[in-house]
Amino acid sequence: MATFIGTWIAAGLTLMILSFLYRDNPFFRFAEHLYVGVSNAYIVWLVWATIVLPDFIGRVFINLDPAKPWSPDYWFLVPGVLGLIMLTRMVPAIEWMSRWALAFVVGWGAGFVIGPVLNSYLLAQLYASFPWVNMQPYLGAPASEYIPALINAVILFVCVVTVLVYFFFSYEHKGVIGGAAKIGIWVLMVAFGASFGSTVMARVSLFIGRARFLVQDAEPTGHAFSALLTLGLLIAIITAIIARRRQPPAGESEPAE
Amino acid sequence: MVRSWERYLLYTLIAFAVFLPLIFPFDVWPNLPTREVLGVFNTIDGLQPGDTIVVAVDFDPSSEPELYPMLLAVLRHAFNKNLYVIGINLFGPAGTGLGVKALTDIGGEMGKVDGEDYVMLGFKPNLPAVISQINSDIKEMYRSDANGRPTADMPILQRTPKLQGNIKYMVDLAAGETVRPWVAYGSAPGGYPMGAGCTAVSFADYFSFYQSGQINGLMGGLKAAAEYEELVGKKGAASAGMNSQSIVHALLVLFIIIGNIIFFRALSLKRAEEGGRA
Amino acid sequence: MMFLRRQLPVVIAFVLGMFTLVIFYIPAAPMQGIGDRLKIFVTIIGAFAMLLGINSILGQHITKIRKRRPGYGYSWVLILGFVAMMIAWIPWWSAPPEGSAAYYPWGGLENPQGAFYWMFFWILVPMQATMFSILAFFIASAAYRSFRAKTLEATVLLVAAVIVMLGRVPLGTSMTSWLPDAGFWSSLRLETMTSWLLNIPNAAGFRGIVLGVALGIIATSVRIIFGVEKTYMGGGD
Amino acid sequence: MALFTVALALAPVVCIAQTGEVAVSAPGREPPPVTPRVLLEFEPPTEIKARDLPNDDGTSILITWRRSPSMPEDVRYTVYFSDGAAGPYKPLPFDFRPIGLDESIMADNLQYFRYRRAYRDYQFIIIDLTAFDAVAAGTHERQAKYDWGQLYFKLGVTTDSAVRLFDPVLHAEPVTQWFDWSKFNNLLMATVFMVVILFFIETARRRKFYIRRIAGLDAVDEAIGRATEMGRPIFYLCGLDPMTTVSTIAATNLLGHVAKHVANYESQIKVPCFDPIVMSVCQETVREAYYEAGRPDAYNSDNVFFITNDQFSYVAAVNGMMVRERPAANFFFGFYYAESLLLGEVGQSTGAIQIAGTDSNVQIPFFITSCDYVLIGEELYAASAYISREPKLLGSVKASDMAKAVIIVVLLLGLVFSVALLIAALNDGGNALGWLGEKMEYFMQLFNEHI
Repeated sequence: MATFIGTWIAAGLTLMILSFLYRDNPFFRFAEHLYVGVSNAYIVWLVWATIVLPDFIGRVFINLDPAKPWSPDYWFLVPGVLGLIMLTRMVPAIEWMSRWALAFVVGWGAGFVIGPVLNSYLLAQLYASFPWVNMQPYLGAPASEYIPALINAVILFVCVVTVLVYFFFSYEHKGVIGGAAKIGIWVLMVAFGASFGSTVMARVSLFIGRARFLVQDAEPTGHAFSALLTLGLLIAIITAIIARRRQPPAGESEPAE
Repeated sequence: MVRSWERYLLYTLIAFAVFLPLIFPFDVWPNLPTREVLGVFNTIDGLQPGDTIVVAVDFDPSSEPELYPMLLAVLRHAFNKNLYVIGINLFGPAGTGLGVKALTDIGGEMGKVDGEDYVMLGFKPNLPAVISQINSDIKEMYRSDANGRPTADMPILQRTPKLQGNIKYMVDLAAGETVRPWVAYGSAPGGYPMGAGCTAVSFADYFSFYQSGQINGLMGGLKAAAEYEELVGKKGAASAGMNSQSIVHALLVLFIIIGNIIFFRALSLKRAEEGGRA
Repeated sequence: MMFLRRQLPVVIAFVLGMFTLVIFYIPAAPMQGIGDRLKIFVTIIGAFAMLLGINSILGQHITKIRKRRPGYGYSWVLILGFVAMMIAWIPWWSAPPEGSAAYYPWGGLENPQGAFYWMFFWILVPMQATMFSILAFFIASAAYRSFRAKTLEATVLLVAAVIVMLGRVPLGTSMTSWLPDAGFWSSLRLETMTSWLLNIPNAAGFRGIVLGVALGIIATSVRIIFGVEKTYMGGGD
Repeated sequence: MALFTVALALAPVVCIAQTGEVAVSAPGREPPPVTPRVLLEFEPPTEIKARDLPNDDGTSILITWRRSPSMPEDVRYTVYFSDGAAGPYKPLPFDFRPIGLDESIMADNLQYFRYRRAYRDYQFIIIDLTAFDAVAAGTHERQAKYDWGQLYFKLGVTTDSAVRLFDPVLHAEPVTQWFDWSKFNNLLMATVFMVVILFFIETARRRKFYIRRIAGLDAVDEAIGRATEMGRPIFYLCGLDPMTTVSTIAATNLLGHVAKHVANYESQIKVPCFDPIVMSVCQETVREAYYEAGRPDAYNSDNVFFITNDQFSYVAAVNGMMVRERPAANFFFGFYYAESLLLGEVGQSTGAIQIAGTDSNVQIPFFITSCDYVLIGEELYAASAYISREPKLLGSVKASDMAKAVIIVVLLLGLVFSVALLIAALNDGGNALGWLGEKMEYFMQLFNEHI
């Protein structure tokens, strides 16, 4: 029974949100507000169950796993106090105290990122751009593999350097620097195009998943009804198009490029 | 300049392109298996009956369309080969339910018994700690499985008290950044080979792991799921989806081409006009 | 007073930042232990901050209802949704399942029979997935609208996107499957071109961005540690 | 068969092995009378040594040896241990995966070893001594803790059923290190860069640096002006990342200047936030901007508000507001995830001027297709410097440029060395250019994650 009701509620909410594709409407606004409310409550639970309870309360106040010996770790009162200080944001008179907690979090973050970022963003990436490093697996390979690999290694190198030149801010893009930056922007465009193309697949499969839910998984009444529902929706969309074609929208600015 | 009716036409066509192949399935275009997917398939195919593998259900419902068919295909393959399967979820609490559902469905279909042939371990936060712990003792970390049953005398966990040394393969179906920790804390110290499945978005990212051999197979997005289904010989949701996917992509390319033709015609008309004026 | 308001935060950020930076280079166990502990501290503080957000959104909508601003009915929906989910979190009508982790006294997602679980799977998840799936339409209209070969750069973007789009689906790859799968002509097969595009220019382009971004990240971190950057405290200097 | 091998080799059993050079690893089975020929004929590795594992917290030791020239199949290296120097030698009490004859090469693991070309012929095994303690704690029979000072090891080769151990007896005391030398290049770069940044920030206080014009930033003023004419609000989003990230800091930096312009033009700015901490920072930033513009009365704290910390409900809410309020301009600065396209497309369909700036690689394409101007990656950081002309930002941009110049020089040197090495390698494979070649390779290794 719970599943039956759930399926229909889910199908209804799905259609309500999809209706946004046509335009903003009361159904979408209902779903949107419900979504925000429910998700906030979910976040509260998530924070409680995965952070506050096991990491804070479970370390200082209560033994959560009675089978194991436990003693309170009072060091963890420090983040508790800082967390409360953070909440002084709600009281305008002592709002400035929250800066201590902020400074703690932000200072920690600043120190924490430097080492790993240098290692994995800078050093590792730099190292992997040297043609000699990229050619290691192909040393001694036959020419039919060696030559394409060599060309690829050189192209990779040139691409990295030109993109770096594009991100030079101290000089106007003129002359040699300008030329390199021009190549750099082309490389970036190829990268963005390729990335766009491969992401299309991910996004479309998400809609396929939703469509499958409407067409096939909406048990127990099964395919027939949901298919009807779907067709109804499509007809509604087409009608809407025709209706909009007939009467030019009044007072609404057409989306410009 | 795009008028709204063009936008709606595009939307409607996409909706049709997705819905119609799902309602009326067909099978025309072969989905050639790629080297990366074959890496996972061949490893599982080479295992002996009675071996144990781990399948990590590290995704939640938001990436279900891509990764759930992959999970089903891998499980079907494993149960077909009479392997024991340990499911685990370390991504988020919402993924456990999906793992339970998939294991129960496919396990039931193949006549496998929960607790004997497979088990689904629930979600635990703090991924690195959990991975290194179950590498040396599962039951210590998981007193109960995802269904709340005690693990103490579960036959599959008697046979496989820990991952290290006992399992022959591990597949991580990851929506997020779980492959890295599984490589670092699980497969590398535990000494078992590892494969990964991911969404099409992070597919390009994980190539670095595949090239370095830290994972021996990589499945990216719906296409890989469809390939795996085809390899297993039981087409399912992903293969059905690939038709829609193909048509939508082709439609999109067609629209781009048409858009460009219109654009250039308008441009040449404008030029001609300007030329006429001059 | 001025010290507490202005200087103390800077001092805290400097001490914390320097400490975490330095222990990256120290493998000894006591230092790593403190480092691990600090990581948990920060997540706990972040968890408290979540209350600020909840306070803001609820306050905003309660004001809306009180002042009867247009659309205040929807604010009721939001608040009722929040309250319902919070109530569902405490399933006093059903005991937690046998053997479930003992440290969750109430029913969240660990309790598959609970109302919270039901609301999560039948309300939150479908809406989340649908919002996500709308992307399919938007990505299509974005492609259609902006992929015009106006300039050389736009053409490059367009061509790369089209090749990868076709190279990743069976319909596309079957268009060039008549080409031989070895030798020179095989490099014109769509899947080969796709793989090359993703592996060489794509990787190089993003590598270039990442190198720059890494420098920017480090520069900002250094500014924070040395108290030059105070934006995070709100306001300018 | 191969699987059976693995199972045996990994069997977590402690058994008293036969003393002497040949021992059996299978429990409860008689030792085979004859050691397999492969093991007897195996040419022993040389230079077997044990020492403390460098750069660790003092819990592991390292065994290294020069590879044996013989490479029979199914034979792998393993390690046996003993509680005292005299023996008997037993298999390790915890799981240990024997390593293959061409695995675990020292030259491939630079986090432990300084790069030397000769290390291509050396192999190593790391033994984590805490694993002994874990075993002692886990089993009730042997409550005695292993004394790390009394642990002795021998390297051996193994097939599925038999083992042959080699002399000498290996022993090393683990030492806790207080500095990780493999991160020395990292530390050096961090320190130099830090000094350079602080230097340029100091210099920037005295004189302004030149920064090239960044396309898209001129459009910011234009967009604000347009909003004033149309009497519609401006939406400003700071991304989805917390306050600790650079992109969010850059976004709030820019917000200050945009808000000041907005206050001057008497337009309206709305900042829907994803993160509560970012929200409170934004509130203060906008308020201060209004004060500086001399219009504190116009500031309305309700215009900077939190929505939710859930990605898609945030987007649903922002999209709803965009469609209803039809902003004249949308600014998307900061770090975004999949929602970038939803924000950009819906904003585009309402006819707003849109300017985006993000360092989230994967999302840049979507902003490019849906926004009028996009600041790519680092341009976002530079943009705040360009607009504000603040010394701290100008100095950072200048320092980053310096670093990029150094990187390009390093890359070009690497290219020259690579070409030289590749040409030399065409003739004599592995040992290209001899001594000089090794120096060149070492130069490139300096920029590896570990040296």
